[in-house]
Amino acid sequence: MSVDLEHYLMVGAILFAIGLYLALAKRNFVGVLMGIELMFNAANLTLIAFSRFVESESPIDGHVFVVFVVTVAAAEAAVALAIAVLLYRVRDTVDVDKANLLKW
Amino acid sequence: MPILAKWYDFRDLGNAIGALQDQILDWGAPDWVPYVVSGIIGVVGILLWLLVSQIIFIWIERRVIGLMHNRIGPNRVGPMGLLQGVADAIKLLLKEAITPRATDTILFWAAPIAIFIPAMVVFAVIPFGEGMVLSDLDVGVLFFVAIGSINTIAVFAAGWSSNNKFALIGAMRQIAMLISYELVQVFAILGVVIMVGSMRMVDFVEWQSGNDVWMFAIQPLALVAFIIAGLVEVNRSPADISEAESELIAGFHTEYSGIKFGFFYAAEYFATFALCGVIVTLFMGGWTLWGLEEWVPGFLIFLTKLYAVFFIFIWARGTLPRLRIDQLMAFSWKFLLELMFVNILVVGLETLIWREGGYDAATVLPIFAAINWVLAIGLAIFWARMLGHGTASSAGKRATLTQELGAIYYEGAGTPGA
Amino acid sequence: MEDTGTVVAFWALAIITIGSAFMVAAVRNLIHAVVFLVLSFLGVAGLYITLSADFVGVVQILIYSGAIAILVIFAIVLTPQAGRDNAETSMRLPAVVLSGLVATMLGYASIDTNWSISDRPGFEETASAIGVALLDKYILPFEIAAALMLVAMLGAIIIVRDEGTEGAAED
Amino acid sequence: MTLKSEPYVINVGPQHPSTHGVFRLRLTMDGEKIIDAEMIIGYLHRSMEKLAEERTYTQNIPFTDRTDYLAAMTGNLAYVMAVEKMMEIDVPERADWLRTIMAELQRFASHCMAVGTFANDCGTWQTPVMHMIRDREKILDLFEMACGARLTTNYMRIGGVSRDIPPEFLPALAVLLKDLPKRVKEYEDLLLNNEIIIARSRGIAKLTPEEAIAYSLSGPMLRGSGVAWDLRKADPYAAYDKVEFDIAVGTNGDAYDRFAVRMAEMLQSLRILEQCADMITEGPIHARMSTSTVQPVGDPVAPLVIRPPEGEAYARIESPRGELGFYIVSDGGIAPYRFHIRAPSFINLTPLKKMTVGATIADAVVVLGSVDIVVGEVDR
Repeated sequence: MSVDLEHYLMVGAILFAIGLYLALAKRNFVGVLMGIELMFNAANLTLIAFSRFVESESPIDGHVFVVFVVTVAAAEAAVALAIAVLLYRVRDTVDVDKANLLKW
Repeated sequence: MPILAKWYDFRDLGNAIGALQDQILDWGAPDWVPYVVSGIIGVVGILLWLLVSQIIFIWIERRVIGLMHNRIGPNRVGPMGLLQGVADAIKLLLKEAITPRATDTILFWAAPIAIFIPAMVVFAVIPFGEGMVLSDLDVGVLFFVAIGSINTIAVFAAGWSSNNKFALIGAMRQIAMLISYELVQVFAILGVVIMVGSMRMVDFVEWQSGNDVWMFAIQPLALVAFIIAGLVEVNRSPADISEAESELIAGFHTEYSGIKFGFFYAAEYFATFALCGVIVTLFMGGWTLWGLEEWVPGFLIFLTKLYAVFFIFIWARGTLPRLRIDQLMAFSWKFLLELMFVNILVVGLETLIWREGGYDAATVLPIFAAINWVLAIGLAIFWARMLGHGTASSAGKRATLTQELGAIYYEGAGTPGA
Repeated sequence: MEDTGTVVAFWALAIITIGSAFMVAAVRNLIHAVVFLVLSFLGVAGLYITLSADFVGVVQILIYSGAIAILVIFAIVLTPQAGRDNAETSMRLPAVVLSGLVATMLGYASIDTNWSISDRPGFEETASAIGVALLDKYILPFEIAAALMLVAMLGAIIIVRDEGTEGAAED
Repeated sequence: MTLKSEPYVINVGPQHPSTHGVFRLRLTMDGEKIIDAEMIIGYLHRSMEKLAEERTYTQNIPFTDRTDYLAAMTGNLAYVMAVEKMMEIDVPERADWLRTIMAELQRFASHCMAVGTFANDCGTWQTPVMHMIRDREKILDLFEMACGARLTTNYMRIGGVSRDIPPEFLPALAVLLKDLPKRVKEYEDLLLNNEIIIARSRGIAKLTPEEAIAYSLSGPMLRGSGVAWDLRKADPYAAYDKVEFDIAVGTNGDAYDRFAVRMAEMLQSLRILEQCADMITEGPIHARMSTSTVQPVGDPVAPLVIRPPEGEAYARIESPRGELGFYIVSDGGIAPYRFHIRAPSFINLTPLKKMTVGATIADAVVVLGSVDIVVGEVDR
């Protein structure tokens, strides 16, 4: 019983699906953000799986992509949480449904 | 090193394990069994060493601090109080682990375990002797920093779930301290990694024994910053702010009792041992002592150095008062980080010159050492002067003595928190 | 990858990761959700190590479960009255259906296409290779990422800063 | 639009490692900053002033040890001087010298505790306080030699002192006076120039001289704010007019200066003790009471029942914490009609709210340490 690319891709797909569900269904803005982080993780996992299994002349690129994704995800998380705090300060709630006015 | 391949040559415990592995293979076990067996032996060995040295060090620490306080220290339990550690452990085991009302029970129970695991896992990377490192990761030092950053979550879970205002303040202070000093720690290590050229812990030791020099002689600034950052991460005085007795009773583990507090107590000691281990490996030449490791087993040298560094922490705890949280933050962001940037710049230049020029180490290292020492002292004084510390207004001043009654001597010059 | 050690490790870590990711969605209290999120980050880091990507695995531990988890916790703590429940919006059912479809589509694509599997063994050590690749082949994205980090940091600080305390910054 | 975070209330409660006794400070906090501080006292209230009205004048002397249990000698002295003022008894010279020696020894011992616990609140792991307690022990041994008790001395009597010092008291005092100044110099180097203690206490809880006088502070609190006012010079009692010493004064009125003033006062106390040791005269230690004002019971030298004439008297001395005063009203009976203690700690506490609001909880602890209260005196 050996482990090969399809196993990792399946784990990545399921993780991505859970992240998508979180992003779509959660009422709390921070919950949505957790979903986005999960989706980033799923993408990273598939990148590393490809760089490990698939034929390519410079397999290390997968790792470099993941490093870039991690840094950008960190920056994005910081800005998103700043928005969450600002939203809370202005509208006293972080409920995604209630923030439907474009200008208040 | 002439390894006598016999299993009883204890200068390097690796021999015994190697002999055991061959023995298991002879018994016809599948190929992964010796691997797992040696792993288990390594883990059990480290765990035993940790528990024994923690129990001994409870006694040593309280004795040394007792001597600093001009009193005797524990001498009731066992001969000369030697069983004090055992007595503490038994007390913590027997005490009831109270769960206060309205706490978040899942997190409350998970926090002590979550803080204990990183303190243990870090030892997988620390090289005790010649072949004695549990897993020789290629990113050893980075692994140490990454595991260090995990216990932030555990501290928050402990402070948040114990439903106690003091615990919450303690947890928040701890998170703020950990984040800002993690940066300083990473940059301090970066300086050393640049000069050695690799992140494997074993490479550090080989580099230092190869060039017959200890890293702290070449990069004193990195050592000082790493020790300070380590003190903050391990939460020992003068930076034990998150569990400051005089302010927050016991910080994030106020509500814990019994074996749960035992976990916190043990985790703090293990983290300090790990920190001392990394300091010895990175800056003080690991298990080598200029050739002494040929005769004396490597891990004994390593352990004596580790305990010596631990003594420095005890000494600091006995003498230094505690900083306020904002002063500690200011010290990291306004002082240490800048020094680290300059340190990396200088070390980078030096390594570049050394690599491109192709000089051999014997000529070039003393020059680097001289430059770095002058830089360290000069920069520290200059930067402190710039931040307004060294000036006269902040120096200690005796009260003025006077004879005439009712005179007013008020100048109101003292600036807050200079 | 047929030696039993990595297979056992893979299945254990896969179950931990997917289980804790599922718990993030299912659990009621937001703080528990964050703790499970951290658990799934650690699971993914373990999966990287089974794929012999040790540098990226350690970076994942350091950045995701060390820094981003703290960011999420601070967001939750800084929004106290917003209710800590992990409730779903009314769009719960369509979200389940959509993510189920996405999962099956990705799963089918990954099983059906024949990836040109190369029989290359795992990397021995990746840290220096990544370093070299970062600085000669991907030097431009590296600089852009640095600039982006700076901009994001400044943006986050300026957004959150209280308008009223411009002058009070240095008290 | 400031960050919406509601303030929360913290009880630096009766049981807390750094409240120097059962004193409760209810802080309303906004994050780490304190926005409101409220002192709740009374946990150690033993209603001494009411009890004293049912006891004779001599029976009240042990009460005065237990109000300020860190400075029992000065408590006795103040009460006894008040009654003597009412009965116009003048105390023989040797008793005056003994009273001065005991008061100054008590000041040194009390300041040892004050400075030690202040350093403790700044976070040192009990190291300085242990050293200072060792020195305080030497002084308590002297007290034990003189009056048999270490803490609640009960040494003074109305009209003099209860018993004379044994012959080996003065040589022991001489030995002490040789090595204590070296110790205090060592503490000054260790603590006064310690950067972290300076950082923790410089510029914290500043009080201008006008505020200090307005709050009617006294002792190291007042002198810390730069006002050179010391009762031992302003209203000399016992033998203070025969010795010369300096008043220690701070310049910034912050926690650091009060701490520095106490350190300097310890040196001045040693200086006074040296002068007392070689200027003490022989002679009686108790005034002869005229039988007219005294019930002829027992030994006329130290009568048990004293019946002062009708009237009132207020006597004040410079206790280690400030101006300790006793106001006694007599209706001619054998027990005081009214027995009031002006406790310096109680009054020095009043500006605590002004000092802690705006600071952090770590500062509040340091400020409480610099005020140096004794809860027994605050609650009486």
